[in-house]
Amino acid sequence: MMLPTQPKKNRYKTILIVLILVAIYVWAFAGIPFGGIKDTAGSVSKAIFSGLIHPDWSYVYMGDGEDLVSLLIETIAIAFLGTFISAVLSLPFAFWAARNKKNKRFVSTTGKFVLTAIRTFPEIVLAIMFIKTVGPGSFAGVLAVSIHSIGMLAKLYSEAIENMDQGPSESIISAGGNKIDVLFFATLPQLVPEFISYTLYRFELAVRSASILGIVGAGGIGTPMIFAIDARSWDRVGIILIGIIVMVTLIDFLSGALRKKLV
Amino acid sequence: MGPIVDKKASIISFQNVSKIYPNGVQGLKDLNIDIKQGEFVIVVGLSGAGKSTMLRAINRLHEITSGDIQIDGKSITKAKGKELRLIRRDIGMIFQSFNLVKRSTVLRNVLSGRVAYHSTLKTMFGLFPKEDKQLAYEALQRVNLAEKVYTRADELSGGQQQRVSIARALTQEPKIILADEPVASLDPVTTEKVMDDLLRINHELGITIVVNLHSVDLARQYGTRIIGLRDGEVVFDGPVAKATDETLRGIYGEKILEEPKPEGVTV
Amino acid sequence: MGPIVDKKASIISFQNVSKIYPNGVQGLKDLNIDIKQGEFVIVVGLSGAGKSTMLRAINRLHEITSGDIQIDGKSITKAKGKELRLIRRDIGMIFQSFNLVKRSTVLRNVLSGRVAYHSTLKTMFGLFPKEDKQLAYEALQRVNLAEKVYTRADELSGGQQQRVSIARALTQEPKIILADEPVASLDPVTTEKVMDDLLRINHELGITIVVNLHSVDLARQYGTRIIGLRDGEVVFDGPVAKATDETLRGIYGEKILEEPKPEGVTV
Amino acid sequence: MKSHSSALPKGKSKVKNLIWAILFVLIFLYSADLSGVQMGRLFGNMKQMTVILKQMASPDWSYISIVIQPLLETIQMAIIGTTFGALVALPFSLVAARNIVKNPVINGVLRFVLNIVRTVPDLMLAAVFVAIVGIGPVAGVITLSVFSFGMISKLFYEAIETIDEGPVEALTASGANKMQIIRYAIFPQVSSHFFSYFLYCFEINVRASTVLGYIGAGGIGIFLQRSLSQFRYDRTAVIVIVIFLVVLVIDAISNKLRERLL
Amino acid sequence: ACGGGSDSSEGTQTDEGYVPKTLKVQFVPSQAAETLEAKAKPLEDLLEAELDIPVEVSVSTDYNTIIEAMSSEQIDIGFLPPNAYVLANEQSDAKVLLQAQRYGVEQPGGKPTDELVDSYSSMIVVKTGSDIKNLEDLKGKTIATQDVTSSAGYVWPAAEMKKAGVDIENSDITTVQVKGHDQAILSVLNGDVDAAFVFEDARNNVVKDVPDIFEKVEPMYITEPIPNDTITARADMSPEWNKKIQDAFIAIGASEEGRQIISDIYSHEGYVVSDDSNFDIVREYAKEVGQ
Ligand SMILES: Nc1ncnc2c1ncn2[C@@H]1O[C@H](COP(=O)(O)OP(=O)(O)OP(=O)(O)O)[C@@H](O)[C@H]1O
Ligand SMILES: Nc1ncnc2c1ncn2[C@@H]1O[C@H](COP(=O)(O)OP(=O)(O)OP(=O)(O)O)[C@@H](O)[C@H]1O
Ligand SMILES: [Mg+2]
Ligand SMILES: [Mg+2]
Repeated sequence: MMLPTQPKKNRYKTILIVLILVAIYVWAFAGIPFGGIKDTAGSVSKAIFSGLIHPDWSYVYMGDGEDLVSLLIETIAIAFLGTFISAVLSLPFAFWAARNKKNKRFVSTTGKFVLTAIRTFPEIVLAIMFIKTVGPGSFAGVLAVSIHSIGMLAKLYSEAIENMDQGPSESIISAGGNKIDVLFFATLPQLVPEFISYTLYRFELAVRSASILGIVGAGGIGTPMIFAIDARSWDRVGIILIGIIVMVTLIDFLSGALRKKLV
Repeated sequence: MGPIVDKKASIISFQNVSKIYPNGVQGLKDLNIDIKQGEFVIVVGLSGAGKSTMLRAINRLHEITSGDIQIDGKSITKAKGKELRLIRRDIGMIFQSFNLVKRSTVLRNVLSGRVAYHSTLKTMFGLFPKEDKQLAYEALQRVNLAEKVYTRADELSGGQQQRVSIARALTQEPKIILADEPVASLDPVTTEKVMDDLLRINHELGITIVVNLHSVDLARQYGTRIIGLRDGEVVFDGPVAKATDETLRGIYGEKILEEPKPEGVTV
Repeated sequence: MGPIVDKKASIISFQNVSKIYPNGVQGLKDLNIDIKQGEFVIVVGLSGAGKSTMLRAINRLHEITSGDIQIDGKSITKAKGKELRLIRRDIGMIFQSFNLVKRSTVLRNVLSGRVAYHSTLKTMFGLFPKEDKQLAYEALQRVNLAEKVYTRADELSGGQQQRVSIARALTQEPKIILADEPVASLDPVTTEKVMDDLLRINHELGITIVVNLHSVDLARQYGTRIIGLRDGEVVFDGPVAKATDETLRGIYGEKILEEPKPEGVTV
Repeated sequence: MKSHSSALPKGKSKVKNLIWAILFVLIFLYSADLSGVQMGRLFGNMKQMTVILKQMASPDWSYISIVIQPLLETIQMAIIGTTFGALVALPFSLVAARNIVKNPVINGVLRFVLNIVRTVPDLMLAAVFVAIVGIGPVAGVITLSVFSFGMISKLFYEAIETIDEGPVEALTASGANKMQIIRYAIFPQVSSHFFSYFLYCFEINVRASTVLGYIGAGGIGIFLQRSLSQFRYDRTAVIVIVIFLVVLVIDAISNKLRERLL
Repeated sequence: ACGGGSDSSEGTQTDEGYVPKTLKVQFVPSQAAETLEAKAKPLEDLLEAELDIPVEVSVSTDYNTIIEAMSSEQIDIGFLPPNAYVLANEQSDAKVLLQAQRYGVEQPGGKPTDELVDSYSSMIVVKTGSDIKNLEDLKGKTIATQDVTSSAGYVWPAAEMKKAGVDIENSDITTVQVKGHDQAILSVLNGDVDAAFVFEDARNNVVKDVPDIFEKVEPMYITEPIPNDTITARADMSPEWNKKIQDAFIAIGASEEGRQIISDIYSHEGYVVSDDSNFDIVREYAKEVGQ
């Protein structure tokens, strides 16, 4: 017996989609005027790199509480708090938005809609709103970071939920467990590694959301970095970068250990 | 001691139940089945006949398309919220694919069978009473897995995982046990042990048991009643004694049950 | 036609093979086994005895701790890169847990058994020759799944998934087939069909077959040789005829093989 | 069957977990203290929060005609930037994933490189690329590419590390080589992840307000900043709404594509 | 401002106005600064010494937030660029107390003079030897600007061009908005644009990266003076405290040690009392360019 061909309608739709994609790319490339390399490329990038490899070591520790080390610690504290709050707040949103058997399509669609709205709402406007409420400073930064992060975290969480093996949840349901039992005995244990990695990723983003923290006057490493870039003090930028890289690598290392412990 | 079968009480009752999967496959076709308390029912049928579908309809792990299923007189089809959960608490399930949380320990997996007995708050923090843990441990002993109690589920062999899943259902102390091929991955010794256990709790505690099985021998050995499914329809329903080779042929198609061995091999 | 057993060629050879899992569990203990080309070997043992571990050592899905395993005279333990892949291409495997890509179609899953026959470039674009597809389709027909060829693997029943996994191994056209409980989730009819198929390819093509089974009946019915494992050690190895109830008792422990039925049920 | 019910043996000591928990709480409290958390102020002053929202509630619809062009430009740059970034991210994340390349040195080095890439602030990338290719969309596209590359590769290699190993085994057993295993066992399992990271990143790039503005590449971000610096929240609202619509369209397309292609 | 009598840990409302118990100051970098430090502590210490109450200083990179925070009474004192002051005054009636002083700039050469002034200028730069010699020549050209609200990076040059009959909106001029005066200079150097609006003399920001920038890019036009950065108080601050704060800043600028600090960190050399009328010019120019 010969292999039957795959149902046709699939194929036409796929071709149509491919055509649309091609059209989109043609359009996108048409909008970008590609040019050559500039005369200044040499001297400016040389200046930048030489600044980066001759970092301003004196900035590392000055003892006035506004040096690299203190600011990095402050940054971590803000990011930690913001990420933690947002991770907790993201959980209900994620379950709201996840499309699975139990969730009606309408429910998850509204959930996704709300998340999209949160994501689209500019971080800076959130920051302004929180500054008006609690005044400038780290707290406003924490709030802005945590609310804004919900949009991303909950979306990633909800996709993890959608991709999850439903088996263990079924076993809890069949034992008469309610939604929360399912959450704690089937869903979370399965999703822990993914949630952790998204959360840590988000933590890292929060650490690096320098600009936004700078804007709200939240302290942290963001403001001096922006100033240094604006003033083209590449040696200062260099040392700040090294600081952040060391910090992010440490976080990565710790998170790896954490994952191993929990997974 | 014979099984305690109360002729009147019908503990599971299918009324015109049909199920069509979203992709159009007809899982169940107009089932009408009454299972009495204390029965030991074995469901047989070809792979894909709808056995798992039928079992999963009983505790409403998936919705049926039409009809009604009653558990102990209460419609599970219409039940909601707490009511539904209480009905389910009385139905233990052993899954074909085990459905363990691979990353959790064996004990935690088994204990999760008890969640419906406790307040959400308590279970959230994993605070199960000592007795529950002891219960779970005894169930593990029963399936010969006592020494793996703190092992992570993903470090177990296939049969060991199957047994964890059985222990979980036992720990739930249900009135009904649904078992989806509970012995598929087990060796004959453990198979007998498990089937004997099911039989014993059926006898001693009067727990109603519905088991999907592939082995006709086992079906004959343990069941009080056999239900044969084919393409989602009941093609046989009666006491084991009546399930002749003839009827089994009906269930499994034209193939003869005890076909002569293929050429060339002598045992 | 009887099985073509060339007495000299030893196609799989275990030499002092031991395997200890990272968590300290001893999976295999000093195995010395020679399997000749064309044999139909059945491995039996309690759940957790090390059957899967032994099978997975053959095609080096996991590393053994000590000893050497030779396939057709070549040490797979020492093979590397392309050499290793070519050895593996000749060994088809049917997994206890199916190991399908749930999101892919049945056809794709089956076809994936053929990748080692083609250049990387071709397979990257999913360009399998017509003959391969036909081969895959025939294998699906053989396991009675022709109509599910374009279904996604996660929409299949347990037994159906098992059969996809069998079709994949057949499509690979190997010299050896390793099967880890290939019929655990199958109904008797499909079980017979699958075992008959294995037997037929064993006879007609001389393919060596090593199967883990739980059913002693099946073992007796199909095997030419039985290997009994217990706690990672070989406790029996011989032709089926020699596998008396006594030896089986040795394999499965004190439990008697054909224990009297539990009280209360008559068949 | 004799049921010799012995008591449950003790499990591993929970002390370690307790220490972890305490540590966590301490860090939390320290952070809260350092950040000057004042819940009272947040709730006491709640109405200040609504001031801006109220102004945003009556959008200046006439502004749409002005922002449409920059929005389209942004989309064009985002499409190209994300695509390049994702294309480079693909091989990188495969090699960085510990379950594909089992050499800790290679994984480690690659991850370190990725860390650096992700750490470099986009402002600085912008400064470098402006020096190289001049101000304008090209510098913007390159900056977006680098950003997308860093983000997608990290998320992607972690997704790869959480796949079901079963199919990998199956392919290994049939003699497939690494590329074939990736293609047939890994990619089908993670393609939906890859896809959503791609789209998620695309979305971020569309929203990316600052970086394109730094380098004169135009785009909607400049208009967002302008509306804020002029306190025209009614215009901010319009920008938020058009971006929201674009994101909704992206979401819809992505869902359709996901159903179709996966 | 909400009526008198309310009491909080931060300050008290009296009939005279607001009396701070903790003074909250926010600093936003000047557009015209060449180097800045994102430091709050030094100013905090200086002010605490003068005022005898706790001072909290924060540094922000965007003046929108400072204005919003002042209007919601979260900030008492703000360091604002001139255009931002005008907006703050419009939004919440905030009052200018002082203006910062800096050294003037000498052309050609772009080096600082030793004269303290409370204003700065904007300039239009072109490539050395460019055929753009006057504002008329800018017609049909491409110009790099800052945000349209920026005084030096847009408003001043655009307004003066308009007065000279070159409407930046309708003279076939293409504007490219960039962030940062350094980027503007570089884009002229690279030939990406024909001219750029920058503060005088922004070339100093780039000289580290392109040492011969003074030879390659030259000012073509220098605008009228723009008032320097302000120190602005929230609207309801009591007159007594306004005075105290003015005195404190002036004292800091006058003391050797204080001046050194504000100079190093904020590029300020001293402070002079200012008046809202100094900023009418800002309003006028803004109107000129249609804002
Ligand atoms: N990944 C692993 N890590 C640690 N121990 C393991 C792992 N896989 C199996 N084991 C242990 O090794 C022993 C042998 O397991 P194996 O899977 O070979 O058993 P089996 O004979 O196939 O059993 P079954 O019939 O239940 O499938 C068991 O005790 C099991 O718990
Ligand atoms: N989620 C699903 N979506 C679509 N079709 C399904 C789904 N699950 C099962 N089916 C189909 O429904 C039919 C009955 O499946 P079911 O799982 O009940 O079979 P079964 O009798 O349990 O078989 P097995 O013995 O192989 O486990 C099969 O044809 C199967 O392909
Ligand atoms: Mg089934
Ligand atoms: Mg096994």
